[in-house]
Amino acid sequence: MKKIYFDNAATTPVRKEVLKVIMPYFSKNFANASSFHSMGLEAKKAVTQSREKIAKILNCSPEEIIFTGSGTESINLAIKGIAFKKLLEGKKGTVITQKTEHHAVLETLEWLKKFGFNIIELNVNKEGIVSLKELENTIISEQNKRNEVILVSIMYANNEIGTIQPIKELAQLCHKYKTILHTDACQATEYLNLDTKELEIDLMTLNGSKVYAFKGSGLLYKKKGIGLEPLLHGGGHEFKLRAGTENVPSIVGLAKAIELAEKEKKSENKRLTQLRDYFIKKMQKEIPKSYLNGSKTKRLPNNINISFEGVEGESILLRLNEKGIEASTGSACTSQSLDPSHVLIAIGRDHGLAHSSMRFTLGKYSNKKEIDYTVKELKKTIKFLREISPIWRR
Amino acid sequence: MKKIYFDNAATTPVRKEVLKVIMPYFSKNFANASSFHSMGLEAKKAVTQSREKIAKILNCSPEEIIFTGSGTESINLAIKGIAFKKLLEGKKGTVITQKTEHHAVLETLEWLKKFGFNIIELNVNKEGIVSLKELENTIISEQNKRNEVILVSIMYANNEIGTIQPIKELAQLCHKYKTILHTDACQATEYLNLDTKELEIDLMTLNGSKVYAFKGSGLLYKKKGIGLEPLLHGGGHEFKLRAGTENVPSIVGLAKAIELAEKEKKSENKRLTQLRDYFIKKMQKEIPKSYLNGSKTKRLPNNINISFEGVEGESILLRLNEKGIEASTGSACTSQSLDPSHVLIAIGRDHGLAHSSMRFTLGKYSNKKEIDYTVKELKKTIKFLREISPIWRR
Amino acid sequence: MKLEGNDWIYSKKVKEHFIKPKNFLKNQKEIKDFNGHGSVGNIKCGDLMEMWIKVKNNKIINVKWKTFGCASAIASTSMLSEMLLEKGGMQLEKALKITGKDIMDRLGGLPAIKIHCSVLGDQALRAAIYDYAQKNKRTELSVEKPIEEEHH
Amino acid sequence: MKLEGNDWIYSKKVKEHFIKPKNFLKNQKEIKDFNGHGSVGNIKCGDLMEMWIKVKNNKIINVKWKTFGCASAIASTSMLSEMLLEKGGMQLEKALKITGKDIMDRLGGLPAIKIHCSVLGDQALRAAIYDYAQKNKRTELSVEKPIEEEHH
Ligand SMILES: Cc1ncc(COP(=O)(O)O)c(C=O)c1O
Ligand SMILES: Cc1ncc(COP(=O)(O)O)c(C=O)c1O
Repeated sequence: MKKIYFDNAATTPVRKEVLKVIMPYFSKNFANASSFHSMGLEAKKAVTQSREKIAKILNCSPEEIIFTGSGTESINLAIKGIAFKKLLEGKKGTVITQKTEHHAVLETLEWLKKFGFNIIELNVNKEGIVSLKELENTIISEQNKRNEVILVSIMYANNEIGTIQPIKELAQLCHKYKTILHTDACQATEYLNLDTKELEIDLMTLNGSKVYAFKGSGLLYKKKGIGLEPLLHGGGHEFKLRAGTENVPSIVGLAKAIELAEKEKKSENKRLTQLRDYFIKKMQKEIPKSYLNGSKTKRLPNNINISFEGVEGESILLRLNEKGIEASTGSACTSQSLDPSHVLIAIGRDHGLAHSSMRFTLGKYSNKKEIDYTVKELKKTIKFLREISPIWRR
Repeated sequence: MKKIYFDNAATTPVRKEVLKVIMPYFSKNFANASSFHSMGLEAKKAVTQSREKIAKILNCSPEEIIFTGSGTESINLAIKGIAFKKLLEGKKGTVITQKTEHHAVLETLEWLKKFGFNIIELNVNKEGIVSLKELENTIISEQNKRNEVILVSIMYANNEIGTIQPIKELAQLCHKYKTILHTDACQATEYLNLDTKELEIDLMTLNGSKVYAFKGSGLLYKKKGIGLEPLLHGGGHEFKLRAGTENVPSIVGLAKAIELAEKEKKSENKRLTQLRDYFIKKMQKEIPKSYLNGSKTKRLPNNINISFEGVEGESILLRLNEKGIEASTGSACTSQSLDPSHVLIAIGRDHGLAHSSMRFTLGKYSNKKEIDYTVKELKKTIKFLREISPIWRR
Repeated sequence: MKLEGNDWIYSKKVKEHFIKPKNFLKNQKEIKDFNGHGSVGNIKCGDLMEMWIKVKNNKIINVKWKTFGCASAIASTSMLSEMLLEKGGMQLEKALKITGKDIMDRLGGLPAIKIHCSVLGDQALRAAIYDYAQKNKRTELSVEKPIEEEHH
Repeated sequence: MKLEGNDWIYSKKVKEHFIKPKNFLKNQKEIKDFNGHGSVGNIKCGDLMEMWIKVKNNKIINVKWKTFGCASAIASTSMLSEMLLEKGGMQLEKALKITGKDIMDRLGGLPAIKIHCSVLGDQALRAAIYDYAQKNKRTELSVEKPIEEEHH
């Protein structure tokens, strides 16, 4: 059975252009980029050139890019890097974030609480967007209490519902109050503007595994002048901010992927927005009592997240899976906890609809035919599951 | 020009058997191992099976293996994991290590000093081996001062001079005094016994980039019952000890590489020991005043580290490089600092000989012909450089 | 968790019952044919279950159910209904002894994080038997009042 | 650091002088032909340099050197010796003005971490001129006594 992969927000395949450029770095130009011989220098050059390529797209200087091993690592580096720096200066302070962040942000901050940091999670509206006013009030209130706001961390785009935050405005607000903004752009890389000057951003996390590059690749953009404690200590790699033998193929692949994404951004945005809206419209037309989660407009072009009243997400997921459709759910049943998605709860969904959500995330290889098939199968699936559901009353 | 690669301790190529098994995981079976659909479950299965394979070789249970992104990360996780756990319990304590450790250990510990931990670096003898007696005395002395020894970290085999430490005896000693031993086995994986039960080890770092697997792969063995704070917070991956999307190809490749290494360990040890001794003997016969650094017998089978009186390492390295021979030096000139290798200083080499060292590390694809050619070129190189050296008097 | 068959997280038996569940209530009108009804679960945890039983001569001779929940919840209710109807129906006393573990065993096991789901089936059954006992003054049946939980 | 040519960390010019150094002292017996000698450097840092100059009519008409050090140290001494001998030799006053930067410029630059090496060449030269000045009572030459450093 041919598979339909609608889980591109979870991870993407390595695209063939990327695979092609990295293949020589596995077994041929494999040397350690810190070695001093020709092969080492060649590896170093590959890293340097990759850094320069990405710097161009991010409109920053190459020294502002720290290659890491994943989105999670970049996030941990950014947040703990700032926090430990303060701690070692004998200070603590407040970090402000918001409720729909990825676990990598929320769990990191949860851990920092144990060290005495004060963590504030802002609410979001029904669309999943933070309020600039609330952020401003929170900063002012903290500063009035003489709590230094050492960092604000707000994601660029949400991984579950695709909501896009007003990053530039948030950054400007942070700067007005002399604090800094980190943004988790793991889901944004492929589709949104990454110009750090235009965004006025201070710290930004990118991730290879969502942009047709490698799992195990990522980077942190760090504006010049911002001080971080490293997360991985050892050799002096990455401007002494991230030790460890440079993962040359990963880095080369990440640069290539970001470059391709940038080139195709405009056309892919257009194509996917059309497909997305077609998907949503068709689904809502065919299946009654299906509710879009998140914003209609301030939304990643590849994200469809819908709750189907009366049926539970995992059961939808697994029945679609039998039809060759691979997607995701915000239901608790696929996680380790009994609680459904914290994101759906944060945007005000009741537990019933939170347990009833499905996420379809399109990608580079998605097309209309796949959507038509999916909606057809989904319709049958929802109908059947509603038949056996005790909370569905026709 | 055909290259002769004698820098296998810096990193190894990905071997073709490894590349073959991982290729399908890039673009075909690429799903997120935490996804719940068939492709996700298949990815999860690949991770699970890899874990089981490695557990068999390490003679441990699969739950005792934490996949990470590198040797450096595993080391940071082990050491900071223990230290932060203590810190959050309101305690500090002493960590004991030794002078020839990799920077990943030494820099991590240096950083922990800032949090109030007490770090003790044991001396080594001329061969680079720690003294069990000195370790015992140090532990007793710390315990008498009521300083809890929270961890001992001593490498299995040294990356510069190949010296092998008596890990089992060290572990037994640690246990006698109710403390635990972490060992950095990055260089040992390919050649030494990895049976955790036999070694009685508590924590052990392995690294893919030195065993013909991927850069960006590594693992930490953690004996059941030992508590660690995670280094990367986020999703509940790796038994909640290492968050981030599983790097499936890296993990599969690491398992394959460790499996192959285990199978070939005996024969490769024999073959390389012969080549190594042939190399050393020939070099010392052809080139006067060349001194082996490290132990003659307690030495990795692939490591040759020699100091050539009167000439500086970088200049040897670069002239050999012109002849297609890629090796490494302990000279300061290839590092960021002006000090030569801390390892050579630790074994008592004066600065002159410390600046005059070359490291040749053999590998799976090394042969006698390469050695013959290298010694021939080395002889010419040393002769020439001694001619222009102010400290070489015939 | 062990994987089996074509990469299903669940056993073959779970998959079978989940994909083609047995004895669920197809038509609301059928309800009148039953003399015991139970409803358990909690929408917060994402599992809700209703069960209808028809008791005759102290035997469960028919059973229908509805479930909102994950695959294992659906499969375990379906499995339970099959267990009850084997050999012409089960004695009430025996039915009261069915545990979550019994259902799970018949399903060929469940992943650890899923075990809570299978427990719902036997609870729904007990609630239905309690309802029957109440209505039919079968006070000798040692069955406790189920804990009421709110629905959606 | 910029890479150039076939992936050398150093410039082409550095490579040229490093692989085929010019004017180094081939035979210890030649020393007697020179009337100024300097020796600088520190084995702890891994760089040592000796320089011999032959001064005639206030001009350096011959120069030889020996160097223990990395490629840039060797190349910069070689480069310096060539600079001194251009156009039939350099006036002492002019030679005293040569800086590390001058040598580096002629080499086409050096990586940042290597710059300390190139500075040695001019120091060795100054030490040699000082030696010549002392022996020949040329007190009008403004050259300071070099700092003595121990050898291996
Ligand atoms: C928004 C967001 N942040 C962070 C991450 C973490 O990335 P990774 O799992 O590759 O470390 C992800 C993906 O899982 C994500 O979608
Ligand atoms: C002994 C030892 N420990 C740790 C490391 C660190 O490994 P990596 O650079 O792959 O993180 C290395 C290799 O560089 C090593 O040789």
